[in-house]
Amino acid sequence: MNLKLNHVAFLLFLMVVLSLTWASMSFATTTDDEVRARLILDLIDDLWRADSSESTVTMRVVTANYRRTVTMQNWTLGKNYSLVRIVSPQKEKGTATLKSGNVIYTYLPKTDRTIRLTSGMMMGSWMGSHFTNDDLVKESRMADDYIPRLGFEGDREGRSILEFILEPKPEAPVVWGRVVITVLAESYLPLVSLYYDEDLSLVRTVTFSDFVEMGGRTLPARLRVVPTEEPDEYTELIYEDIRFGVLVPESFFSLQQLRRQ
Amino acid sequence: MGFMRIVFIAWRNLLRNRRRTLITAFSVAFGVLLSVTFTASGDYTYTNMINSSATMGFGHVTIAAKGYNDTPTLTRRLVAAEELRRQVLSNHEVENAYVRIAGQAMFAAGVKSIGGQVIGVHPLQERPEHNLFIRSIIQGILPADSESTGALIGAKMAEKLNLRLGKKLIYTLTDRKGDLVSGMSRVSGIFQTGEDMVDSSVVLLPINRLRRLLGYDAGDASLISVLIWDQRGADLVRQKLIGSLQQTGYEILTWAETQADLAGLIAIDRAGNYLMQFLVGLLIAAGILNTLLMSVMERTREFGMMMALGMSPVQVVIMVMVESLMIGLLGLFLGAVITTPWYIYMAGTGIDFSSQIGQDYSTSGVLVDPVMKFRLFKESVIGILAGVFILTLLAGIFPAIKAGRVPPLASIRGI
Amino acid sequence: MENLIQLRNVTKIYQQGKVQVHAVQDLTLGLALGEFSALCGPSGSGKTTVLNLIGALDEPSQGTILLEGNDLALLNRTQLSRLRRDRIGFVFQAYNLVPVLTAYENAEFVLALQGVPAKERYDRTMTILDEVGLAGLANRRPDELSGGQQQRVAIARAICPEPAVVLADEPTANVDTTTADGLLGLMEKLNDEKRITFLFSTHDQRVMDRAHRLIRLTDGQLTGDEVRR
Amino acid sequence: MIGAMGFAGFIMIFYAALMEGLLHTTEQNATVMESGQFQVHAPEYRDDPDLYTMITQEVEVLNRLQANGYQAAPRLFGVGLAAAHASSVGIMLRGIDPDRERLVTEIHRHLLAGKWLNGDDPEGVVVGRRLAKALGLVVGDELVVVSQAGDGSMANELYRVRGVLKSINESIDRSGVFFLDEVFRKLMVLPDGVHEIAIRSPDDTYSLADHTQQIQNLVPDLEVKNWRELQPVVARVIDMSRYSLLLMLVITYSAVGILTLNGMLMGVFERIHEFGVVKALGVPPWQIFSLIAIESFLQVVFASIIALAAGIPLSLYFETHPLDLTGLASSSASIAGIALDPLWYCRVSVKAVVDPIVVLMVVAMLSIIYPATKAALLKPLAAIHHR
Repeated sequence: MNLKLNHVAFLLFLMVVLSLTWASMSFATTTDDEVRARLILDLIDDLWRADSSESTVTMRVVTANYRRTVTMQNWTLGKNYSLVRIVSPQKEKGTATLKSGNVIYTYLPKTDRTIRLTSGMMMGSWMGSHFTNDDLVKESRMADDYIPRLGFEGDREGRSILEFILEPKPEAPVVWGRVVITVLAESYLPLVSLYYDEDLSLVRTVTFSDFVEMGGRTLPARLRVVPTEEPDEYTELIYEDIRFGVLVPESFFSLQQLRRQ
Repeated sequence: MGFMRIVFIAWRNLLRNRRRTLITAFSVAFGVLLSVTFTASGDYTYTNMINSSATMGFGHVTIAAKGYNDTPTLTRRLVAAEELRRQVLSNHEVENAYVRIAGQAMFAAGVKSIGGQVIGVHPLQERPEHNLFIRSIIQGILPADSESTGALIGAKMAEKLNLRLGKKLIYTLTDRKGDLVSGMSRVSGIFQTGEDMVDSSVVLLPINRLRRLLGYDAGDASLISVLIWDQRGADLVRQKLIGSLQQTGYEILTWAETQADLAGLIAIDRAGNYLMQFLVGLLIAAGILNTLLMSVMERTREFGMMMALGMSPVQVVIMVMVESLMIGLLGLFLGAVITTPWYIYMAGTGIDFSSQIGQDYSTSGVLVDPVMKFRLFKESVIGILAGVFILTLLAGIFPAIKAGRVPPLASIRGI
Repeated sequence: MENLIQLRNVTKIYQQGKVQVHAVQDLTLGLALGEFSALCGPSGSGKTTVLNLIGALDEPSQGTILLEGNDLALLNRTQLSRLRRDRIGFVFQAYNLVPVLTAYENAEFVLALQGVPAKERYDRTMTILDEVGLAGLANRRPDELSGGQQQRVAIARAICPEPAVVLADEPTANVDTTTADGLLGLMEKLNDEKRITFLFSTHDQRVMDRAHRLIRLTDGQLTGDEVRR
Repeated sequence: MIGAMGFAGFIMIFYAALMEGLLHTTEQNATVMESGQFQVHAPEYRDDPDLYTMITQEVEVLNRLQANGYQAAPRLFGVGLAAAHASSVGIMLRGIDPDRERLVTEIHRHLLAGKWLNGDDPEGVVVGRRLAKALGLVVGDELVVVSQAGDGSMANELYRVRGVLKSINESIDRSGVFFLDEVFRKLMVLPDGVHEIAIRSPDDTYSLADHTQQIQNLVPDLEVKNWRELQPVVARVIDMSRYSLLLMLVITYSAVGILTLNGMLMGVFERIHEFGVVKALGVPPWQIFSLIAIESFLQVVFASIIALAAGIPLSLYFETHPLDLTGLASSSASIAGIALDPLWYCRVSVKAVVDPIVVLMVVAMLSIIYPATKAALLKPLAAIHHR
């Protein structure tokens, strides 16, 4: 039987996490609200991810059993390609994850092996963080799977905000019952996103902070995920550096490239 | 001297010491009872196990894509399975056949997830008697049709994933090309077989939705589960199907191959059963031998005299053998008399061990009811009859030869 | 008269433990058709041995035995068995009836062995039973018959197949005087009417008195051969 | 007569020893193959087998158990992924101490190919049968194991398949990968603690429950379970087999009883004539009765001696030279997911030897009551003429 496979490191959390939230929901449906919501979300998406990007990110994970800090480099091309390579700690240096369409590979330099992700590993923790591998894979489908609407528009805690509510489509294969995203009204920068299960209980919270200018844009440099069940634990992502529009060819996202140190 | 006369004298000899004959015959009868008890509980239990396991998805005979039995992945497809099924159904030994998709999948709800087995079925074709999971439904129903979003899941999985009727279940599997794909269903029913392993891993989904998700063509599947009227015919049906089916690229296996552990268990249990029966048979044969030997020694003079009168040793041997056989036949008859009520009771009511044993009772992952019941196959009956016959024959040989060796002289010198 | 039975220099030695017993020594004897003779002598004189040898139940250590001109030594077991069945009748001291068979069935036993058809068998057996005076007791078992009656059944059994010779080993040993007389009378009558040859072994004076020829044996040797009638 | 009874007794002893052996083997398979008779875990481990829910101060716990006569083997578990030949499968990593494990279970004897773990070969791992098949592994092949270590890092290491196990149980067959405990600790970054301690009791003198209690007293803060609690389904299968085998045994004993009765009846009745003569000589009825009783008793004693002389050596032979039924089970056989050893051993227990003899004696003595009484009360004349 399948085991609950934690811990296979993959990819490109960045892309996932971000696009989970700001995926460009590209196809058309009805209401004015929805149209507006999509427009705004598209803007946000553009803000984060141009046609291509290159970034350096530090991940800090705090759990009841360990704390760890990992620094990695990340490249993206469109929605289909991304590559993450660990820079430190030394022990894991060179470990890389490639996402190409629907297929995900992990390269393990220590054993010089490349492993392809299978369905049994989907719900495992990614890199010992609070993300699952499934989080990484699902992103491209977010656009197809949710219907956004504007839930609130106005002032909250002294800031003018917009709150979008994303409801899954009836037959969408997604685990969340609802996702609520709050953005600043004037800049569309994200503040917080809340993930609910089907019974509409809060399951995890992602907060965005440290708005700085990077790669020519203003972005939240810090992102923190807190599981509702373990409020003392979290995973934090800190952008050290990001550049957009870098020239990375499609061939960069290949198995050969994955193995290259 | 005609054979009938020898039989006649033998019969009279048996009547001479009725008590002894009767007691000996009774020990044979007891042997019959014992043999029936051993064999019939085996016949019942094995059939029950095999049929139960057959209704867990693979049938008595399985037609699957080549290599599927060794590595049951969804990348192995049985092309045009629906057409194959039609051909299979034209065999009169076949009770029914089901086209199914079966493979590994990851099931998730909320933040919880669990690995398991997905089985794609045609809800409208499935019949409870051929599908353990449908028989075991404790809540709700099987998905309405092969396009429905429903899912039938095990009670243990429902518990682990915190699912109720109507709740969303996400499943992720590897499609025909090996890519990861996900689908969504809503729980339409919950089953409970009593075995945790099954109840926490199996999910039944409508086959057409799975096909689309996996990129299968309309007639494709993983396997055809063939249910036959009598599980003993599995090998025969397999041979017949191999001979009659067109197309290639598939393998046909019997339950003994798809459920090798169960087949092994049954083979070993059966061997043990035979050994035990053999030992009891030896005992009974010893009893018959003892009786006959005693009666032969008593009659030494008589045999001598008969041979003095011109009866040949061979005729004497035959006479004693016939006596032995008659004891055997009488024993069989008495055996039938005492065994029939016992068998009728055991075939109908049986002995319920459930007070000694808890509820979630299973063997080799196949549920078995905790009632010891009987069932006797025709060949088992013939086996028992032949066994008793051979036994009495064997038991008779030594005393008979001893009788035949008596020198005619002994008679004249006697008393 | 040609000899029905011919014993030529017959010797029979038994090994009894470490001792060799000379049961019969160099016996030469002829027996003619229709004789009514008795072998007599004390216990251990070799009477029974001689009957056994003549009845093809035993083989001599030396010498030749001819029955109707056939050398018994040249016959195999099956042939001997057949010879006994067809040509020799036995009457034993202890009757030796088959206990599970009726008087009739005992009497027809040898006929049945010979494979005589049922109808003929019945006729012949019933005739003989009638002659021995047992017609009314045909359906009784041996244990329902008196000693004399049992011996009559035995005689009937012996003569039914019309043998060349009836060998009778101490036929009167187990019965009272009256019965013995009756039995001897019966056998005499059968000898007389049917020309059946009888050879007795006996130390019973009544038998010796009525025998037509007395052959005396002492320690396995012929010590007297006296023809009375 | 003596011969027949002796034979019956002999068969019964062999039969009983086979039965005992069967039950014992099944029980052994349930415990000795893998699980051990008892297991100790941290209290919540069994509900939620978390990598961090461990038994701490394991050295102290192990020593305490051993000081009280229990053999104890520490075990470590983790989940991960094994990859070989371009495919990968989810696995259960099992870290064990082969020296201690050997004293508790006999898994080291159930290898299909290759060798069991050895301290001299830290890179060698032993894998389950189906896992080997799924990954196409043979002895000597390389295997990459990937997991999340205790410190959250990516654990990955290259190993070499040292051995492939025979069928043990569903979980091990499909996903078990065995490591030396220190190798496991290094890979998984778990410097101390264990997840499980498997225990074997020194003897069978105490009941399972007593042992469980005794172990519980030794480790009051930990959860102690015996194999019946750990594997309730197997326990039930064994119970069920026990009941049905018992039924079979009763029926078999009855058959033997009838045979003995038969023999004794015949034996006495045949000698009624003789008893009549003795009685005519003036022996009183009670003496005749005792004579028969004593004679019969002596007969049974002789028969028992024959039975023991033949039955025990044969059973002992099959205790060390089992009937090998491997050929019958093409690949494997299992009960409730626990592999069945297709070797059928006899087990010469006191029960298996004494029960048949007792049955034989009781039946024999009961069965002479009627004929002996009859002989004792017979009128001398009738007896002499009896048949």
